[in-house]
Amino acid sequence: MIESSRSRPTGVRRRRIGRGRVVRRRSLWVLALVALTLLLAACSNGDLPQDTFDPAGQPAQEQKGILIFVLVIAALVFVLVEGGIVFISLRYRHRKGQERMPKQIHGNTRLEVGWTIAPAVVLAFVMVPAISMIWSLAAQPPDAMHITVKGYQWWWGFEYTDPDMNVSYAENEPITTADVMVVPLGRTIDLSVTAAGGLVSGPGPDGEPNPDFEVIHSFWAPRLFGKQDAVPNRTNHIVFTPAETGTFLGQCAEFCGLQHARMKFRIVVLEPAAFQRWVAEQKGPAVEPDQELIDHGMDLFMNGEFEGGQCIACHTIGGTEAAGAGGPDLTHYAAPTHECFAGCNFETRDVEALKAWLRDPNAVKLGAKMPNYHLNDEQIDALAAYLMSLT
Amino acid sequence: MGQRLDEFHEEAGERGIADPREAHAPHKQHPSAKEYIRIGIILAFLTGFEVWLSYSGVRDGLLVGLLMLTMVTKFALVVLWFMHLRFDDPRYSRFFLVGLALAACLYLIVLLLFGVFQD
Amino acid sequence: MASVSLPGSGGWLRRPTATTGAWSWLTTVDHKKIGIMYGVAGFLFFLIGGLEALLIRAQLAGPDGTVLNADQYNQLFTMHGVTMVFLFVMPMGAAFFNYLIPLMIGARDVAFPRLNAFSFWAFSAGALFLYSSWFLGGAPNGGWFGYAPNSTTDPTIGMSFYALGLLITGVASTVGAVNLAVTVINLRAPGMSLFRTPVFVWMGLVVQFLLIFSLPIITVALFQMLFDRRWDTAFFDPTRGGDPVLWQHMFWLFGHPEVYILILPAFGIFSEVLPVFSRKPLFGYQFVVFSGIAIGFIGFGVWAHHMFAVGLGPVANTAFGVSTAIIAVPTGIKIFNWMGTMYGGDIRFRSAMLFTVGGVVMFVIGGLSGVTHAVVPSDYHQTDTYYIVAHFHYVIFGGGVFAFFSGLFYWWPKVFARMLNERLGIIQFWVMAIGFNITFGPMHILGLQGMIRREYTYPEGLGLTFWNQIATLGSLLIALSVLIFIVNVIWTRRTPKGLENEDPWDARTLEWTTSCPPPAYNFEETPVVSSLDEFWHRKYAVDKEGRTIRVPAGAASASHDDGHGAGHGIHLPSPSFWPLIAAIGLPIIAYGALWSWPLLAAGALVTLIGVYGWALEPSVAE
Amino acid sequence: MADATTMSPDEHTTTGLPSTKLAMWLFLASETLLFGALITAYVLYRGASEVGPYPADIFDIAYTSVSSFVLLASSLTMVLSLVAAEKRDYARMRVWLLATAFLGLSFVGGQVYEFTTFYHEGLAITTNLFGTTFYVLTGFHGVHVTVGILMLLSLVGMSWSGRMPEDVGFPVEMVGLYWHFVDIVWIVIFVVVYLIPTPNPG
Ligand code: HEA
Ligand code: HEA
Ligand code: CUA
Ligand SMILES: [Cu+2]
Repeated sequence: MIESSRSRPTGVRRRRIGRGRVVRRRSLWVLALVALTLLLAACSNGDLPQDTFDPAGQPAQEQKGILIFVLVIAALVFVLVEGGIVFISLRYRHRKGQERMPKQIHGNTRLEVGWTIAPAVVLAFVMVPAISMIWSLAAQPPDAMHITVKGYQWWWGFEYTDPDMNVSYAENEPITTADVMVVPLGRTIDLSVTAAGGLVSGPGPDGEPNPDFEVIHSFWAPRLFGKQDAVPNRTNHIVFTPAETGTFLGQCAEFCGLQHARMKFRIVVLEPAAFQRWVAEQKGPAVEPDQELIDHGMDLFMNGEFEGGQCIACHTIGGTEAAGAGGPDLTHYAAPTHECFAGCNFETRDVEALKAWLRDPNAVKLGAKMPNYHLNDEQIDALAAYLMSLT
Repeated sequence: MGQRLDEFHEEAGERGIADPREAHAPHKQHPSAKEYIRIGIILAFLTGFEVWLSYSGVRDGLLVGLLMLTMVTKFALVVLWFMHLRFDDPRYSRFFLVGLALAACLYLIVLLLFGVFQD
Repeated sequence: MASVSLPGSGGWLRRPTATTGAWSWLTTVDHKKIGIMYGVAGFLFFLIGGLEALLIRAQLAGPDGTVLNADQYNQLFTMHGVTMVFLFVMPMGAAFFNYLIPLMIGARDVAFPRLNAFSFWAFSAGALFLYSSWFLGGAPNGGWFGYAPNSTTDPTIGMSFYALGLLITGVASTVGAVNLAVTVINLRAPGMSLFRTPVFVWMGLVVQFLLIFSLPIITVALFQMLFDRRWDTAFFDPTRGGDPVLWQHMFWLFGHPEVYILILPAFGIFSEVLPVFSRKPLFGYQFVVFSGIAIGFIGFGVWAHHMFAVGLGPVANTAFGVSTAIIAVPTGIKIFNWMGTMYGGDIRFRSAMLFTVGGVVMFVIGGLSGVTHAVVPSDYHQTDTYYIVAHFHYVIFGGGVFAFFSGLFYWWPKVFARMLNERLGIIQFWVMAIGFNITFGPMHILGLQGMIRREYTYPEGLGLTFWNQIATLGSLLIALSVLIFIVNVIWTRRTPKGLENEDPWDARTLEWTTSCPPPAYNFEETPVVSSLDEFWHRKYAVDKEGRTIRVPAGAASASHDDGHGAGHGIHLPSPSFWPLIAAIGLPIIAYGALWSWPLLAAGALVTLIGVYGWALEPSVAE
Repeated sequence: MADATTMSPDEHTTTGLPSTKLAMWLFLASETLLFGALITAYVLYRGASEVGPYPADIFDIAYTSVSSFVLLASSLTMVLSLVAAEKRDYARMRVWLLATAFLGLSFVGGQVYEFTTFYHEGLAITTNLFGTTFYVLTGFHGVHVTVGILMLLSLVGMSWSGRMPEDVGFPVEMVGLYWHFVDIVWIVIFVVVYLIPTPNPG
């Protein structure tokens, strides 16, 4: 290698800066400037509610750290390798009118050994912290709070399975919410992520397989934790500790059919005291109707037989006869923390959105599993009123 | 530098599968009918032993071990004699073995990942 | 099987003889014609897959896009991935291998010429079958990775087309792989030891072995998917105890070797173009070869890095994270040797070289992001986001597609006896390089900002709009660059055929010792090879002072022939239409599997007739 | 099914190995991974069926043992036909080839009978994981045997009509390789599927 560079005719080294060079240099500057502007634009982009670079707790914080660590190393390799290629390209490019035959070099074993070992060392350096973090992330602390996360096509359900989180109106029933998971600040939480459906637990009571069917989803709240897949009949764990109060966005990351894009959820982190109040509210049954319209809505909900079926076939409303499974639990549908519904695509406070949903779920969310019951305006108003009363 | 590399190539060419001498090496003889029949009898015997084993009521672990042993033996006998790998050019065996080894390794790992052998 | 002495063996079994016209293409068994057909088919599917990509980008150009609905989007991104992987890059690789391998090793054709024709027709049949789904109930919509049970239970027929279509192209690839592997092993010219074959041939050999060993795995998986869908078996059905994770293992057991099947042809092209345009031999030839083999082997042991978030447990994630990291080492060896090749060279940046150097630069970016996925804890965030989309477009497009364009510019004069326009080529390169980076560079950022893959829309509030717009803009630039290439091809077709110099690049390998285009029989006389870079050594020698000097003309071109009047007495396989017939039966079987048993039987009969005609036809035309 | 020019082992190749034989071995190596995958699915789901019938309920080991002997015997007749072919004793070669095809047919017939019996005892391909993996694995094997029978009969037909190439031993050897491969797959299936007992769940 060294020989070959020495053997280059000496004249080549002196560079004449011709027109082509200037143009090239200028265009490089322009490119760099454009890149810079774009980057600045990216930073001033403002709100990025799913930014992995803006963690709000563990392990997102730690994961950001290791990502930056490996990115820095990658950047170093990048600069070395790409810089080398660009340098060689410029330095040894053919120049007009200078015929020369490069020295025919076939290889150099010492170099080969070098550039086999060097990357291996770099990689070992990267993988050691990576492996240790694989194990630390897999650890399940004994004192954590437990929530089971279930993926449905296309929304998320949450069950608070710790014994002190059972509801008051039924035995051994956990607090169950949909679309929004509420957790206390600073508490370590152990999520059991799975898909709804599948075999309940081995063969059913009479050996019958569970007809419930569900596909694979993946649970991810970028500012709080990385993803784990929600696989039927399997349970994965995510252990996380929120470090900020507020609302954090997340969404299903594994392709799961038509509305994969809109299978979202929110995590509301409350101060511990506020969380305790929330728990107390959630333990209670649904509120009783106190207006005629609401009462009518409840009646429709419980007894209405529509084209296509009944509400209670799929929905549960705690403390009432509605105990369906497969659809979201609506007991505290209108609670302040239940910010959004139907895969968090609609704001709960937006009653018009609820009405549009009731009119034809498929029109606002193509493929939604809830059928169109062909409700009339009067029925829709009553049902909406009832649901909005379920604080 | 370049010199030595060329030598390397020469050597690789000669030892490698382009060896001209090997190309005209005489075909090793396939076994005779008698030998085939002998192998056939051993195979039949082993199969009989397998069936007997499965009725014999030996302990599960032992049963599986012995069955695996006879299975592999039968497999080897057919491949080596009936398919002539024992008599043919070793390169055929190499290709086949790569496939076999790959299959064994990959699928064993898959089964391990599912925890099939955990009990 | 051959007929020795069958009286009147003509009749309906007589072999076709046409050498020009459409019929000659339909019945050809010439590896060069088949290679060209693979190339044309692959490029057409590149345009179609690109069009699908443009629709994807149009939909994502802004929040709440309304160009497509969810259903259309899912079909489009699935077909985009399937098309690009199975109907563009794979046949394009096959095109280069088919055309070049026999020429590079000094053979007259591949080992089984009719089988080669069958591969191509089966591929075409499978591709058309897949695309017919658009008109017969909807295209596949479960992603190119087809995760069960979503794919096995989707009520539309699309994923059945996916399973059957890929089974057919899989048959084509398996057969073609065996054929090419045997060709490399068995049909080399005298003196052409394996270690004198160009690296392109080596990479070809490794690819064929990867195909031979990985395709059976996806074949079984596709059958299982098909059976689950059509005959209600329980392989991936969780309600009956089936485990959908089995599909994932099977798919990625194939899928990861598959991505090296996609990239190794590119590595081969890089390794041919770099020495020629640097006027230096490839640096560390045997290290480049061995690292290619190593990549092939290690590539079988990393599949679960696509499944880090599935919950295989820390042991598995550690093991596969490490094996994934290891694969960067042999790849790095290649990159460094390419740099070593350029170092001290006399580098001529013709279009072919630009695309190669650009391709290496882009590939390294993709490779480095690949290594960041191997860091499992951070992959928990990256997986299934646009960060991954950025990764694999950098490796496949940046590495693979750039390499193909490089190869097209490099070998175009060999194949068509015309030079592609250099100026247009250079413009195309820069437009494509810039467009490519504007398209896929921002996707790294989008992924880290929380944009998931395979979503047909995103709301305003996520702050993803800006970079998506940039990416869409970039995709238009890529389209422009592809158009420039098409213009170049059309332009070139209007220039007169024939080259002033049949060795326009001062090349090093055997395919340039014959005329452009090569005669049907490739070489007038079977070349005798005495070194690596044979052609170079025929042209250049080292004088006493160790300088490389040109051997007097005549010696170098001794083996050239004009392709006219020569070649008498060379026995070439005759054309045959049976491979085409055997291939036509396959999609009929597949339609039958979808709809009717009699149709299936009819298709099987057609294939059987094709096979028997094939076996019984005389070995030469009368 | 290969090209005429390569059906002869005498043809000159770089390695001196006939291309067709090399191709056949590469193909068989590939098939190893194919059957490996099918067997893996069976093993993975051993004992995972949610409802019966389970293997122990319906397997008839004695019956299948006979089938296994039949297939094993067919391998022997196959090599005997090769011996005859290499000695250019065409009549004897055809007899052994026909014997092989007949044994193969008996095996497939036995399998069809076995499938129908199982089906009547309540095991459909959709019933449970056992049915699914069992039928698909053994079905694939059965299809391979059937293709092999077709090839054997074609050999006999070609020999009768005088369409065999000069070196008759070679095509017989090629078909034989395929046939023995199908046999070794059965050797594995017989042990893994039939003989190693699967505990009934519950
Ligand atoms: C051409 C195809 C191709 C190639 C060559 C690669 C190459 C690599 N890929 Fe990629 N990959 C894909 C195509 C490809 N990939 C596709 C299509 C997917 C997505 C599939 C889907 O989900 O749809 C994917 C997904 C994918 C994942 C899964 C991500 C996820 O879904 O979570 C991972 C994880 O580890 C990964 C890793 C790698 C690695 C480590 C390499 C390595 O081989 C790269 C090695 C190269 C280098 C590292 C650069 C050069 C080396 C040096 C300059 C030496 C010095 C370097 C160091 C010291 C680091 N890839
Ligand atoms: C070889 C592989 C390959 C190639 C070359 C490309 C090329 C491109 N891909 Fe590719 N892509 C994949 C393989 C590839 N892709 C795979 C495997 C997936 C994953 C799928 C899945 O998740 O299942 C994917 C997914 C994917 C996505 C993510 C979709 C999603 O997750 O929702 C996106 C989004 O932007 C995208 C964009 C593009 C673009 C803009 C190009 C461009 O570079 C295309 C450039 C080409 C053109 C622009 C063609 C030019 C056309 C004309 C000039 C006109 C045509 C004229 C006629 C037809 C007459 N691709
Ligand atoms: Cu659920 Cu995507
Ligand atoms: Cu991979």
